[in-house]
Amino acid sequence: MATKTYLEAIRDGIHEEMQRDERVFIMGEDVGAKGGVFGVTDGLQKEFGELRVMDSPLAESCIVGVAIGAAMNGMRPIAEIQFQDFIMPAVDQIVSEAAKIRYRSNNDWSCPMVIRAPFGGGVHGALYHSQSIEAMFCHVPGLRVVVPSTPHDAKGMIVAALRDPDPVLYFEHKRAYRAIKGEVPDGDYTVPLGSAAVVREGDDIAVFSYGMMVHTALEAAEKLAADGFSCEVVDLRSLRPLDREAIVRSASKCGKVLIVQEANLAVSVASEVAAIVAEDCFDSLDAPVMRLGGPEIPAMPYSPPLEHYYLVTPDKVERKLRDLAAY
Amino acid sequence: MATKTYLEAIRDGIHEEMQRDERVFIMGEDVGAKGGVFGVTDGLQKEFGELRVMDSPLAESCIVGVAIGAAMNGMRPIAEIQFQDFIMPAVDQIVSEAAKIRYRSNNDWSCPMVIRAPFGGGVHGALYHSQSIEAMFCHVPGLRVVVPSTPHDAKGMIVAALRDPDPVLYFEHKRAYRAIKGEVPDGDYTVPLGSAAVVREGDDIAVFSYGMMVHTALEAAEKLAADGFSCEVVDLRSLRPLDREAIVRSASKCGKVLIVQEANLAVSVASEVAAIVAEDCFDSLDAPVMRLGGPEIPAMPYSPPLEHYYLVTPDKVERKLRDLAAY
Amino acid sequence: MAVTKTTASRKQATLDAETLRAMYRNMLRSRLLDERMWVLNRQGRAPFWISGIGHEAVQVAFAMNLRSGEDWAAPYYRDLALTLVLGMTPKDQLLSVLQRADDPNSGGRQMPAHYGCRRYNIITTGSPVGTQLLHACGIALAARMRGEDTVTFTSIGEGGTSGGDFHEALNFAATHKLAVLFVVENNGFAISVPWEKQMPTRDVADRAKAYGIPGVKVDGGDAIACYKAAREAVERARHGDGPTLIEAKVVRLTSHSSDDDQRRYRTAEVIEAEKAQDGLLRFRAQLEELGVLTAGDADEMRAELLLELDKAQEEAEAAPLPEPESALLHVLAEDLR
Amino acid sequence: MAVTKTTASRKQATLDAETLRAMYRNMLRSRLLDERMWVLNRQGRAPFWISGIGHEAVQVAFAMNLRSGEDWAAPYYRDLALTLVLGMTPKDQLLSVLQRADDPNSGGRQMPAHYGCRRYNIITTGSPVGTQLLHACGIALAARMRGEDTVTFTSIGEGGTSGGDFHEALNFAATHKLAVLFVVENNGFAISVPWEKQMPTRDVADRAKAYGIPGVKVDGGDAIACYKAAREAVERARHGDGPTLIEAKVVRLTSHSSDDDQRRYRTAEVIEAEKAQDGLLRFRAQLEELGVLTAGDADEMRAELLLELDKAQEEAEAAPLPEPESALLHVLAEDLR
Ligand SMILES: Cc1ncc(C[n+]2csc(CCOP(=O)(O)OP(=O)(O)O)c2C)c(N)n1
Ligand SMILES: Cc1ncc(C[n+]2csc(CCOP(=O)(O)OP(=O)(O)O)c2C)c(N)n1
Ligand SMILES: [Mg+2]
Ligand SMILES: [Mg+2]
Repeated sequence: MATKTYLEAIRDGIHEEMQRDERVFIMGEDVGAKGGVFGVTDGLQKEFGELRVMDSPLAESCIVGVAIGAAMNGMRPIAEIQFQDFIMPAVDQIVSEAAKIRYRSNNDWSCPMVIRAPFGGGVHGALYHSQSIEAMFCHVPGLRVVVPSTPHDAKGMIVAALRDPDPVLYFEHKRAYRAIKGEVPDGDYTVPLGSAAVVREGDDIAVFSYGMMVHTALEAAEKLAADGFSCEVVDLRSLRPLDREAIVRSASKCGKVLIVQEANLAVSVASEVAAIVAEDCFDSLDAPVMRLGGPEIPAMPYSPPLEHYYLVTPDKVERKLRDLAAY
Repeated sequence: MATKTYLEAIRDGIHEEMQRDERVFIMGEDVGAKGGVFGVTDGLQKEFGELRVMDSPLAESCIVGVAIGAAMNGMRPIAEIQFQDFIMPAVDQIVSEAAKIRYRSNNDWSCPMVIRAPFGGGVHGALYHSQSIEAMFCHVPGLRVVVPSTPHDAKGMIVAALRDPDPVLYFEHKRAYRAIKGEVPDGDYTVPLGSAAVVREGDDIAVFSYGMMVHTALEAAEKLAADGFSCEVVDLRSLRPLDREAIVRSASKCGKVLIVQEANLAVSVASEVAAIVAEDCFDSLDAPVMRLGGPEIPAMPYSPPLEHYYLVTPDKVERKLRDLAAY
Repeated sequence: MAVTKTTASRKQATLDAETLRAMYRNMLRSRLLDERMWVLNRQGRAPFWISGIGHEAVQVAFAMNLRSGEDWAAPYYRDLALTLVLGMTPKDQLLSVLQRADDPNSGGRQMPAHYGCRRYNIITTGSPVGTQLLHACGIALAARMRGEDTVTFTSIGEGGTSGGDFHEALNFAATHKLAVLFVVENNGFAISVPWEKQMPTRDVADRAKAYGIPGVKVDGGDAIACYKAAREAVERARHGDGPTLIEAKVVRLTSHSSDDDQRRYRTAEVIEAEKAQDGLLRFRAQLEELGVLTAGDADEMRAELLLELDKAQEEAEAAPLPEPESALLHVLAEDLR
Repeated sequence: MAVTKTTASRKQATLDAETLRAMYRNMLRSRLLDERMWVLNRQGRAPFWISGIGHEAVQVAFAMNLRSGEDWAAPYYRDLALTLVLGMTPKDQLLSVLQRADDPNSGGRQMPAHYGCRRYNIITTGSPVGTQLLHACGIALAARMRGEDTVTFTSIGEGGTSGGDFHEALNFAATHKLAVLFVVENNGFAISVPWEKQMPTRDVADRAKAYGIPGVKVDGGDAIACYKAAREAVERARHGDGPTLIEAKVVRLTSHSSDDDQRRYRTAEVIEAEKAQDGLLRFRAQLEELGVLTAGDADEMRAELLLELDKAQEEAEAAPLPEPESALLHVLAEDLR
């Protein structure tokens, strides 16, 4: 076991899987000599060559569409989208094609591929390099959507995604890349897709979150612990499908629920978690379900006062938790 | 007042607004001589000419992107997408551009336009002519999303949409086109965007729905009335923004809530309505929130047994209502 | 790089009688099946049909130049004839049009004419126009990575060439010299929209110039010219010389689909006049003239094919519909619900 | 239809000294501001900058041929020089780079170089590459509907020409003969990806052939050639003869942006060699040779522009940041929250 950054863990997972499985290749803008705009694919082209680490044209529909074709012809492509914000031109290929290939062919064809993209803000990325728009894909049957929050999960889940027989959207929080470090086992392991993880046990309030916000939630939970309130923090990890059992278990146990995400709330992952709780935990709830997320504005602005206003900070989480505790 | 179909009401609204306002024009596939694949624009090209009722190339990004540019240069375009299923290639223009134009320019620019598309199933449309994917857009700040369910609202809301200063997605249920008839006032009127309507008053269960499903819910409510249970049926009409006050009012009054939609449930409009109820109606709830929607499959299949299996029918709604009534 | 026009005469010599007869038979087989689909639709037994009538020659030409099960196809909805030559059967397609569980394309989940069959490397196709062109590039890229000499056929109508994926696919295939055959079946209409409202130049083959690849224009009603154009393009791709854009000028001898009525946007005279361009009739006349086919041969062929078709229809009609709950299957491999 | 090459010599005669000096001044003004942005970035006062250094000539050429406030522009992020000629000021752009509330482009909401200003008909631009080309078509269509003779400028890098919107826009503009000027600033790189991996032909101007419109290739380091190419294309558009695709071969004399380090993917020699192609240096030498500008004139101009710049920076730095809660404003007209 070594301590690694979130970014290194992703790279390690890709690297090892490319060594193990010749079918794995990467395609995306600047993934080659530059190693990606964040450095995730740094060094891979040197090792695996220009075909397996391919700089694509600036055309996201092309990146995903070509990956789909290659997947149908036996490969295991990684389609890298430079920023989640720029996945939009590929939505048709993702939602109309990748998500429906197994179903529409009645299981004759499948589409095993991974689409990676960095998301999230707090890095002076402004309106188009800060978004969290995973909710749009979490509605779509036929897709898996995952977001690791630790280096351990980042590696285990990228490997699991590459071995999964269906299309997986793997979103990486760009602030986590270098800020989050942790123990990463050497060698081969996977973290199952579709399962949440309790990252802190507690009895009073269940906090559901994903991505960078898990760390924010943990920070806030720590503060409440000092005052004798114990929060159970659940890292959703898989956003489609959600781990319904894990959600119901922690919500029922605690009786109070806070959902924290960076994205705006309307019709989002937080909505679905709240709905699951409202459906399945009626008898155990001691307080209204609460949600905390970004404001209902088109995206995170650039200027520091505006960007900071947007962000879900440990303070804001703490305030919500205290409201809930006091209920 | 005359009795008209839902389709005629939409056409009337467009027709009258085109007569009143020279800036309004329509662009889309087959909107001209053919009058659209369902006949919504029938006769309009003859009256307004080829520029104001323009057959576009088969390119949805083009249709929406051109409309955005025209809107910025003073026009009031209607971009018609032939089926909601085919809106995907235009998602970048809708989500990255139209939705963010006012915000990103700090109110210097705006994008007053309407994107119309038929949605929904039960017409042998199979996987790509039956979808209900409005949820993807309901997450996106900067957009309005509306779905009328009656001819009265269809006309009043298309006119309101055309006079709204921001981009409006106006989704039409294709089964309603000819199946739903109703009174439509002559001449000029609007139905405000952003407001829900109580279409049946009741005290026991609040049923929230939109589009064709409002009629399905009403049918089921009628059956329960025979047994002495009174359902309040709320037509959401505006899916972004949701009319939070109306939702809370009816849910609090009844204490029991069923949400009915044709779309699959995960991360959908139904999720958000459930979340609002879970947040704001904790003290008045007498039962778990219930949701009824399409199954979590990529889309509605073609073969009749499969299509029928997908559909949310009055029977299914009735069963859910009885479960809730018995709780 | 120039747009080349291939004429029938130049290549007649190179096709033997057997090939010519097989070609005719393939076209006729598709036509008869296609006509049967319309009958089923008009009888109310098939809610939808979208036809390949008038488009057969170029499809048959390409399919006969592919190695079935080894080469790949990413077709579009008018490619009935192509699927039959590659190995699918009239019964397969009747199962689809009748929405039966055993439909190999989709198990009755998709509309008919949404072709797909792994056995013959025909990828699954959906309704969104144009997406398949990029899949074809990915397929060819995978073949390149494994060092295979397979080629990938993909097709689209001229209307579809206005969409972004057309451009992204040609750009990518040309940049990487991939073994993709881009076939545009240009019938002059996208449903009701005539070509003049879709694109600035009459010839889709011109679009090849943007990518520095050969753009070939061929009369899609001239079966022999189609065959030769297909053979050349397939050879070029197989030998590593990259993609070709082939435009076949075809006629859509029906309405867009069973839901459309073309009399709303075309005059009766124009519709009538196009019938004279029917490639099947022209090919038959040509073969009779060449002495490759007698009127008797042709009638016999037709009778034999009708027999096959009747039997296929009988079997398809007897096949079961899907079970309702099977709608939940195959969302993901693990059948998550 | 052919790709035409315009050379400087042919059109020198047609430009008067005043125009030439104005052109030089416009280029220099943009260059000095651009260099200042880099300084602010390196000083840690501007988190991000993306430069137009090396691209100025073609931008200035087009802007000088537009009627500011009447014609339209849908630019991209390297078009600093264009915005200045159209009427925006160094202070405007400094307000943006310093994220101030009064930034006219976006009120500090967007990264710098996301230009937009209604007063000068410069539409708001976001980050997604390529979308603006379709907006330009819509703007031109609206002008056509109202019978106006305005033209619309739009620009993009060569990398952006691989995307679907490029194709859809050229196809639409050409089909309807819209008054749009499509300017591609080809610097040979999309961030780190060289043109050979983006596209199959060296010249983006070739793409015009797919649409039957003029494709013009011009040396983007030759200011006079750019001016002439711009004037011709603008005249063509204004007279109803439709769109032109103009490719300016430019050099990106900086890394892609302040977040990039081009030494990761380009050798020091190549980077050094490109400096010789700097259009600003070449233009100055040319003007001195033509006797239009003396070394003294040039230095005076520089001093005067630096003065303007210092004052602008001072004012911009004194301007307030936005109020935090103002982040909620202007989502919709009614400020729905
Ligand atoms: C992305 C998308 N938009 C719209 C449609 C609806 N549609 C189906 S076929 C068609 C016309 C296609 O015309 P063309 O490409 O010329 O092919 P043809 O039918 O003439 O062979 C349209 C608009 C679709 N299937 N996909
Ligand atoms: C749709 C989209 N994908 C990716 C990006 C990230 N990106 C920004 S600029 C750029 C390269 C652009 O290259 P080019 O078009 O040649 O313009 P240049 O910067 O060279 O002037 C990329 C990939 C983006 N902004 N938008
Ligand atoms: Mg066609
Ligand atoms: Mg470039």
